Amino acid sequence: MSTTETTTATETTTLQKGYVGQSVPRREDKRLVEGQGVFFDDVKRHGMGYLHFVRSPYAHARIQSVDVSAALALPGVYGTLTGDEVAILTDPFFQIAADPGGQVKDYALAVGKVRYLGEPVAAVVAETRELARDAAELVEVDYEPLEVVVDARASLEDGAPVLHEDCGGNLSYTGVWEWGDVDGAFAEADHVVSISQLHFDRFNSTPLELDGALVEWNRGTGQWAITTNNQFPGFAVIMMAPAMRVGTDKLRMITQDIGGGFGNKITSHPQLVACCLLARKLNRPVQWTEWRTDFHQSMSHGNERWFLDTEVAVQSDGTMTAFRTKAIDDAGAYLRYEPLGGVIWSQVAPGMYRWRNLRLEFTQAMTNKAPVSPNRGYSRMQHLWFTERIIDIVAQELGFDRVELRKRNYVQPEDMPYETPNGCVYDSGDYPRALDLALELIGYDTVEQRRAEAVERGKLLGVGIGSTLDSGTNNFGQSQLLNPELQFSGNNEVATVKLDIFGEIVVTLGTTPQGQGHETTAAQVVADILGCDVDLVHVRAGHDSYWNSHAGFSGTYASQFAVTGLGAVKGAADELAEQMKTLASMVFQCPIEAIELADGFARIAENHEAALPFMALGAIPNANNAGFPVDPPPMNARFVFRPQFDVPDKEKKFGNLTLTYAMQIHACVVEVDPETGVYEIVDYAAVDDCGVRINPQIVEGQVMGATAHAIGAAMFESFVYDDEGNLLTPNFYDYHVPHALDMPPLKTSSVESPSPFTPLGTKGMGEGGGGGIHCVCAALQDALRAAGGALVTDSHNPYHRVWDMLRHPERSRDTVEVVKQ
Amino acid sequence: MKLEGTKEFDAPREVVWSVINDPEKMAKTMPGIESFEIADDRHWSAKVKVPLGLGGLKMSISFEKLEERPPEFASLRAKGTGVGALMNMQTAFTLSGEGEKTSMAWEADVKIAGPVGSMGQRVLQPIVNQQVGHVLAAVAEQVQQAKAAG
Amino acid sequence: MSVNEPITSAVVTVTVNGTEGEHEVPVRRLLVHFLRDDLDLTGTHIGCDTGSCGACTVHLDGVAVKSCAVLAVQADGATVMTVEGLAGEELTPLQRSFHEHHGLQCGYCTPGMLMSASALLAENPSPSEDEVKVALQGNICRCTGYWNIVEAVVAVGKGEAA
Amino acid sequence: MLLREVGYARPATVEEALSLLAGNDGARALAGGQTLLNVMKQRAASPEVLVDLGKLAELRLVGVQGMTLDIGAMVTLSALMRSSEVEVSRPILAEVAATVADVQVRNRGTLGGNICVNDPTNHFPPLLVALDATMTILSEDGERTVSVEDFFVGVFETAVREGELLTRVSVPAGGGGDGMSGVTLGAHGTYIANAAASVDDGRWRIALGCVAAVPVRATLVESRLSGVDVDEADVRAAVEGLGETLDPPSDVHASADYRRSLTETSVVRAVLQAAERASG
Repeated sequence: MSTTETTTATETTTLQKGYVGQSVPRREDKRLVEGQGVFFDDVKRHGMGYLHFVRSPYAHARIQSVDVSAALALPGVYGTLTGDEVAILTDPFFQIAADPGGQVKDYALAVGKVRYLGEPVAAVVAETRELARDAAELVEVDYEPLEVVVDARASLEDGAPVLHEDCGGNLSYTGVWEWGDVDGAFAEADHVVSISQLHFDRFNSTPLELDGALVEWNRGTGQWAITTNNQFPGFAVIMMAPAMRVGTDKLRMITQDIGGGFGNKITSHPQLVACCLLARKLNRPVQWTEWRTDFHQSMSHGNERWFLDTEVAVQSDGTMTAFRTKAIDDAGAYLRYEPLGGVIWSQVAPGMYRWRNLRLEFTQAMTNKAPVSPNRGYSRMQHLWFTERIIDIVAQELGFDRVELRKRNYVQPEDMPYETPNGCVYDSGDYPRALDLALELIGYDTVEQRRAEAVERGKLLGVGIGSTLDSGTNNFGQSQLLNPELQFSGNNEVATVKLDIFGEIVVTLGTTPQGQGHETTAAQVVADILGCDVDLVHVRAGHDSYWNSHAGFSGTYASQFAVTGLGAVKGAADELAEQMKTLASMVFQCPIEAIELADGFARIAENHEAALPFMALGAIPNANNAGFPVDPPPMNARFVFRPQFDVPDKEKKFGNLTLTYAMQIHACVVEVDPETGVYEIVDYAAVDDCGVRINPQIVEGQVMGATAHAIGAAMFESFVYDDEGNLLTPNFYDYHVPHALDMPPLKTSSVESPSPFTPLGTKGMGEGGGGGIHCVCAALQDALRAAGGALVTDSHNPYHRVWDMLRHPERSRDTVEVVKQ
Repeated sequence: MKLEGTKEFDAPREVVWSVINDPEKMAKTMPGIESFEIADDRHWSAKVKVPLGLGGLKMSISFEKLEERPPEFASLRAKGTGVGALMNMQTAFTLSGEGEKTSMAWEADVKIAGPVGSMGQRVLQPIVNQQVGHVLAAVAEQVQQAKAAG
Repeated sequence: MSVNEPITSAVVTVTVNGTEGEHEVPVRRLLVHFLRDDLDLTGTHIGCDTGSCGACTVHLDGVAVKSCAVLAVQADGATVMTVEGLAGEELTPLQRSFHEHHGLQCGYCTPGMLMSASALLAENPSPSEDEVKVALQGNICRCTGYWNIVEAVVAVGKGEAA
Repeated sequence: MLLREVGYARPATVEEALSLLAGNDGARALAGGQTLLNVMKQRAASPEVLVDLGKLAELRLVGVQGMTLDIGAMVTLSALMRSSEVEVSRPILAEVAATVADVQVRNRGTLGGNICVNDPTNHFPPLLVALDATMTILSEDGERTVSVEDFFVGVFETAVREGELLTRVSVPAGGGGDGMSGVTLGAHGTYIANAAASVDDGRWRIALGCVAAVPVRATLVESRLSGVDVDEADVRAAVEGLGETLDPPSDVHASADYRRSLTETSVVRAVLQAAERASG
């Protein structure tokens, strides 16, 4: 029996029927199932040396000295790099933050101090991988250990150890985000519920392929070719080039296949700089492969966040009018992409609800833990989890039905497009309907009966809902809300589509896919526009910034390919279609309007005998162009897609921060063993609405992947530190990710509400917004109602935490109070 | 990793004190000790090969006496480095009891980092607990010898 | 083929994907590094450093093993099959089924999944869903949530792959 | 990944293996390597010489001699699962083998390796204590047998001394009923707590994993259950207070208290399973 049922309810779409909307099997697959993918670590160069980083065993220490002499003396060692050299050869990385965070000095290697365990302190390059590691062990570093702080709340207190002295403390950013009349709403509220502390835990998506690069230095041109798996090369070069005191074109970023990214491969620029410096210093290709324990200890954790002193204003009919809270976000030791997390959440400030009055004090702290980076659902996931927690805690404390409370407060389909209190525009969607679908899939109407059956078996059964948004296509102008000096706004992506000499259509993208099937979906869109077989369209695999399809925001991140990437593809294909028709009209000496593109021909619509095959069209400008009175069109179109955005109002923190809002509703049923706290998800449903689906199978795959990450984060995955800053889950021994046997049965379904704002009616998707994390939390809380009524206040609930909640329900109950009955 | 416990000895407090404050006697209680060197009465060092069964873990450990109030309290710090491990320990002993009975309350805060640390707590904690057990048993033996030697 | 005195490097004779060859390897080199770095068979991947993820799964004398937990010198005299050895002129039904059921996204775990699944199918040509999950328990995938992978393998057993 | 330099030998006979183990400082037997090589990858330990037991076919035999089931130290967990002798004479061994890690690890990992590593979370140390196993250890000086009680010394440490080799694990064939229960980190994952129980003719042996460097016998529970025709209430009463007698580690997956509680539950479930099988 299949575990996946798909009940698809498809709304009308605005597109012609063709390849778009069909589950065309992916063209990436053939090479990948044959082991012929090209990942960065598969590429070799003559004479290349292998780099190994010497990493700090301390979470916070002053570096007294670094002695590389023994390493250099080992036969087969090509050279080393230390922080002192880096401090001379480079400038600190540009900081997104205004002060105080703007004062952080971040380099490719630790300079003067280490601030988290695993921080690279020196690098060694040698003839073989094994030898490089041998030599790294011989580098002698003398450390003076310093006091450590791992709790973001404690790090902001007076007297806490300070990571970056230049910042004058551990604060990177703080700001008050307030919209509507919050105080008024609380004054008029029938009920006020207070929740003293909620915690969103630290984890990441742990892509299976780790970071790395092969860096080649071209001594003649002064350029580096960087074959890597960085998923946002546009951002990487903006970070790297100024630090290295070169122009961005000196850094050629190349990727083909990437083994998963999920945002975690955006911030590898410090290590890439170290590779570049060594490639130049040693005048030989330098290869760096990160290993699992290195990655867990040092790279790309997701943002951990506390929500303190939350208050919620509720009317007696269940209408939610306001909330206020203090969020403390934990950035870890350096600000590699932060404090952007301090604004990204506000894309979904009211969640899926019609809250009009919001106040959130957002504070971000630095701690002696690995630096955070974007992680699937980046910053919105934390906030959406928070809004969902509010709903379920309020429902339980005030006695509302969770489903009814949601439906009452959801933004309704007739409100769309809906402007949130902070000026974001939810483009389309039918949340109540999606919720009904999800509940139907898990058999919500039979839950009470199943609960009774479970009790017979000694189990506590609970059902939970997680409803979340997946906002896509950032307005980078949001960064100015954090730092008014920044000169970033809007967004863009590029594609080129050309018709080659023998009639082949070649598409080049600016994106860096990590499994999202861009080669397939781009071909579907192009084939429909050009009226040809999808197999005639060749989409180049991978990314190379030396191709002309590349812009400042190029990359694959933040749920935007279906909008920006395919918007660019569509724009370029439309332009090429125009060129092809123009050329055909020149040949047939007829008006361009008379030409149609169909069945692989440019032909006169009224007379299919008058038809030029694509091969002829391709050949004319390229190889057979004599005799034309005017230049034939070049059969080559480059298009930059630019979504329409304004710079947000910095005073009011108001404006549209993202273009589309996909949505997912997750629902699940759990069974808890009250004796052990061990629980199992026995039923799970995910309903997705991302507007027009170019390739439903790929969309469903993204929903499944987001679900798996959510289940892992809810049950198993956590980066746990001890007080000394040791990571206690530094690899797959203790950081358990779900395996095949851990996965529950899954049912998926979808709604299709086309976006009115995008060229194809699509919405970016794939992040899932952590809906699954919340539905597990909510199901646990529901299950525990019969056993003391503990409230779930943490996003991560391993068995031991559930056991604690069973034993001490009062501990969480005491954090919640109905202050105005 | 914080550990604590109480160990009872059938010996007068002075005898126990003389053992736990004698670096040379204490050296004999260390698992896998290979060499030992006294710098001064507050500082000494040792080379050990902790028997972990997979070839042992070689470490150089330096000790520093932090505080002593004879015959009831002593604390010391140990810092060990080895390829594959980095160990920091702070430990304190409080002696009490009358006549032939001495009770030693001890506590230790042990921190282990480096590749050995990445093997996980499930392995490390039992190892540390067990090594502590060995040390305490060896201390008891030293106390008995000291008592016998009078 | 016994080695009576400790050595630190050896000449091994291994048949990889049907081709026998002699190679000098340091004793400490793991089979996975030997395949990837020495033989350029880069289809076999590495996703962890603890023997947990299964991306490096190959068949050693017909049995699925993690090539990161075997020394290259231990493969002396053995037959190794990697993902590159699965398909001939055409993809195998298993490979096609992964393609048709969208059993891969980034494709990084895929070679290991295919090797584990093919070892299962060789022993048990029509496995149940649970049997497939047990067989794939040693292979981590971070993209798909396993559902489509399991479906793809079950489908091969039912003869549903084209 | 990336091991330190290490020596390697692959003896053709047990005698050669013993001479290699005896003749090389820091030599360590390499069985399936599913733990040892991973430890070496972390460079948390680095033997000087690995003596690969892979070619010693005589260590891969399973047989029943009278009332004893003999299992060669190099029998893989996959072979254990498939062995008809095991299935007939002590099926719990195959059942437990089937829940260790995953197929690939079971294909290489051996019974001898699993117990010689004696990771406190490993499956077989507590199980073999419950089954009252006997270990046969060989050296150039001859063969000796060690009771399971004396076999486990510490993490990665057993009664097998330098120059010695574990060749065989023997358990009584038949027995009354066996059970093993515990809580793992994910299905077939690392144990957080466990207990193994075996009953024969009213006499119980119960062993606990994950609470100390070596398996711990729950002797008090054993004696409370002795001779009793148990039902769940009896077992729960017998297990009462067991947790307080333990000093388990506290780690990221379980506090000491939680581990105490899980251990008690595991004992209850393992005992009930064993009792059911003994009566069935």
